[in-house]
Amino acid sequence: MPDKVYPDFAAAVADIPDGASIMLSGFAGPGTARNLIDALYRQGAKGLTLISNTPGRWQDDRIDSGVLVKEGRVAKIHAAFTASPHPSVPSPFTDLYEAGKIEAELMPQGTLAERIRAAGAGIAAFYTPTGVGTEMADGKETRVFDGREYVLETALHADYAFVRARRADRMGNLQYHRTQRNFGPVMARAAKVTIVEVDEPVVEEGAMDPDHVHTPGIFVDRVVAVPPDGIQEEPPQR
Amino acid sequence: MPDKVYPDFAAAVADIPDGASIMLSGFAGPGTARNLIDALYRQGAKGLTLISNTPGRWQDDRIDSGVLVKEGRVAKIHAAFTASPHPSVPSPFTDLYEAGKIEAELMPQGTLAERIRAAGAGIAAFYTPTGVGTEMADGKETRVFDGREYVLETALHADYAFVRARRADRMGNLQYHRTQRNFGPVMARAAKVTIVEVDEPVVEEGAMDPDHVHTPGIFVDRVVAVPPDGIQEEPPQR
Amino acid sequence: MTEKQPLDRQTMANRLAMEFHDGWVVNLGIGIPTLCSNFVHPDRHVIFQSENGLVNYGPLAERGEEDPNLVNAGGQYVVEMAGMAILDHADSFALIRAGYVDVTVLGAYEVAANGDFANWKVAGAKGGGIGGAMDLAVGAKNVFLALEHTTRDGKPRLLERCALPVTAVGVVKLVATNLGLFEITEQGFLLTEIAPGYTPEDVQAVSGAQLTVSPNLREFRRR
Amino acid sequence: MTEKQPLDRQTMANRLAMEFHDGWVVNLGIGIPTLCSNFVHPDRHVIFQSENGLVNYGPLAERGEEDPNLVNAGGQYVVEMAGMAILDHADSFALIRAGYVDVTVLGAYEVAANGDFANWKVAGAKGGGIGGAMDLAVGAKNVFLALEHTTRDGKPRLLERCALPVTAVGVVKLVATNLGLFEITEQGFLLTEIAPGYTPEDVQAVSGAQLTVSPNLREFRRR
Repeated sequence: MPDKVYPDFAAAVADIPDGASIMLSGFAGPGTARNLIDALYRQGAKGLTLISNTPGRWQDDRIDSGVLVKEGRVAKIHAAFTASPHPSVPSPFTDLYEAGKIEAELMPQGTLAERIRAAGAGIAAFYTPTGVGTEMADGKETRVFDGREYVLETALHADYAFVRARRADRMGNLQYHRTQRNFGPVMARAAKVTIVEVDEPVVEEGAMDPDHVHTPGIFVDRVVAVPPDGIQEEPPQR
Repeated sequence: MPDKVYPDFAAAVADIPDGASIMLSGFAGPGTARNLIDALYRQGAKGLTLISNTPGRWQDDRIDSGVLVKEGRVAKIHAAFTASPHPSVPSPFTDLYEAGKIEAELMPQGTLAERIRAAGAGIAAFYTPTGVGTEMADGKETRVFDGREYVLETALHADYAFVRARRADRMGNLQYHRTQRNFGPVMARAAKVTIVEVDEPVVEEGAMDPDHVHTPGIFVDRVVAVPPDGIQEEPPQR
Repeated sequence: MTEKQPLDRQTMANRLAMEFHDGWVVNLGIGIPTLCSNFVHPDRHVIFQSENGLVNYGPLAERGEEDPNLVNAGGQYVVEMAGMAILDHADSFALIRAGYVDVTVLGAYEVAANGDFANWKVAGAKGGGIGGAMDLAVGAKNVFLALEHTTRDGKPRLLERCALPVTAVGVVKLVATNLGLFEITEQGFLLTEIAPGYTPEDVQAVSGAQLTVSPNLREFRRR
Repeated sequence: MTEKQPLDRQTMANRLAMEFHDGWVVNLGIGIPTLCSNFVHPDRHVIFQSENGLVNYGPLAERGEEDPNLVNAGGQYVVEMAGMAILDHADSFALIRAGYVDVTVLGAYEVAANGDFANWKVAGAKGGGIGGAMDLAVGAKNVFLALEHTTRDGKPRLLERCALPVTAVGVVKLVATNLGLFEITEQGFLLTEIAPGYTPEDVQAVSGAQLTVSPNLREFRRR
């Protein structure tokens, strides 16, 4: 069996080419694979397509997708936000977007999650009630089922997924802690290559109760344990 | 908060009317809510629509959906089998079906699971590759996405779901044991009223790790603990 | 004559929270809606749900007791509640679209007499922030809004039709502003409760839609 | 001249199992395919997946060590394997449709030169048993079949076109029967290995489709 445990983040992202599409898990912090994003930043890939809840915020002391956006390494983003949810939250994306230097597809968050889920479920497209009668349905096929209108949305695939979890075993089985889970399980299934950073040292097979594996290892290709001096989940701001 | 814990199976199924549609979890034994099926058999409801993997087998010593089928209490069934998977497995359904005394909709098992999942996900319909070019696609809309053909399938709803789990708390949070899980999580979300029988005595809220709840209690309406003299999961045949 | 007393944000949130039934599953948006969780009804218990996969979570975490991996949809640290459960994002929005949320309370830029509302894009902007609002708006059994009655420069937010791109069509049932409480009916906005010192004419003067005044109009309830 | 020795079921299963690559996710149907799990390759490890939500399960349970809630898709009691995981039915078929199964080995009533096969409905029956076969057939990266070369009354099962309702269209890559091993190519059935004592003419005589004989035809491999 191929060994899924990689020695460091650089090795885990080394082969990602220019123009790759990458799903980034994370919601308001938890679940964001900051170490992998940081490694990709150092690796240099550009012309990327990102699929994530937001285009990231980036402050000097925190790494997230914004660091790639700010450096002009992102060609397109698919997200539930193309403006900051709060004026107080800085986004390097906004200026580039207004200037036409980055493409974006905005969609409802549930549609984003379901499109990713569809890709990892072999479903080509689905009819959702979300967005009917809004700009989000412009140019899309709508259809009435049982008297209610729905809009057709298609699966959203990617070359890579970056996920953060609490724990992994050597086969890539994953457990998440609390709201760290968010997009992890669906992105791991939707991407061709899933790369995971985990809070804790990798454990042996058999260390997890099979009933409590959130993401089976067959969806996971590479695992790196975050070392003590790695980037830990953002602590509460005081 | 309404109390979800019911004293016995009869009380939990008392209000099910003639003509109700009922999803029955269970695959090859595990997950089958045998005590609830038995209680419904005694309760007398008829003209039922069942949604389950098979139309049941029924042997004198084991209770499953076959007991309802055999008594002529089922008008229609939606299933992945309308013939026994094995000639050696008796099915009271077959004679009635051949005689035109019961209706059936046969479909691939993954389509069955996904249609139930769609109902519990607010999705009206989806395009699946399964069944394209077969009788299963007869009369259905097909469509090509990215060069591959898919068939349109719609959500499958029900009035009730009968589910068996290992453990429940007073809010209806559920944990399943191994392959007992099967259709439980998706049926609990797809039915208007979900009724669950559990192997163990009901525990207090807080007894389960939130990361390891398989079905959140908001999908569960009624819970009954299987007493020591209740019907236990089928033991291995010797 | 009573002095005009516009309602503060917590009072607006409390009023909407009074409408929550026992056992309801409640989803609160960012801003004023979040304050609904501060209202504790003596004999009703509700279940808070957050679209990032949290079911039955507790109040905001006290300083020092935060779990860095336990946040609500607003990114605020919350504490666990006995009986809490976690879902992934797809399952969480499945829950929302399938109608398991009894009420969502959202903020808005505009709300219209036909039940439309707008909360994701400001005038002239290229981008927007939809987040979970469109899913909640079509999925929740009840959509309540909490918003200031006018913009900072005094323009009305209660309108005959939304000028901004809408979040959902015809879904809003109840609106609390700093000037009153409004049901949305077949006839449009029905003013049922009003801030102290205000007359219906005062409220109509800063509204962009025709208001109907309830025959049972009363002062804004605080408990 | 060697006596004709048709292959037994375990030999057929073993031959297909020899094609499994290291690390492959393998799904085995009921009947002959289940026997593939008895073949242990010295330097390859595969992961068995079962459509009722089992990932990486172990061998059949010995008498007395069965868990009543741990069965494979054939309803057989199996044992746990270190690294096992459980999925619900929707997630399990999501896995299958999305292409995470590297190979499924299935039984069949008929297989055709164009890669179609039929395994869910017998002639004249009103009902059928599809189970997970249609999902596996379109979802797995490789579809292998194991079947007797003819019916009990001697009719061929390898055909130009299926007579029975098909399970999937054009998906079969490799077929093991009691008389040989067949690749399905653009030209139809390619006989690559043959049971001891049989000639290609013998096999052709009981086949309902034109066979192509591989220039490298050899005796059926047993290891």
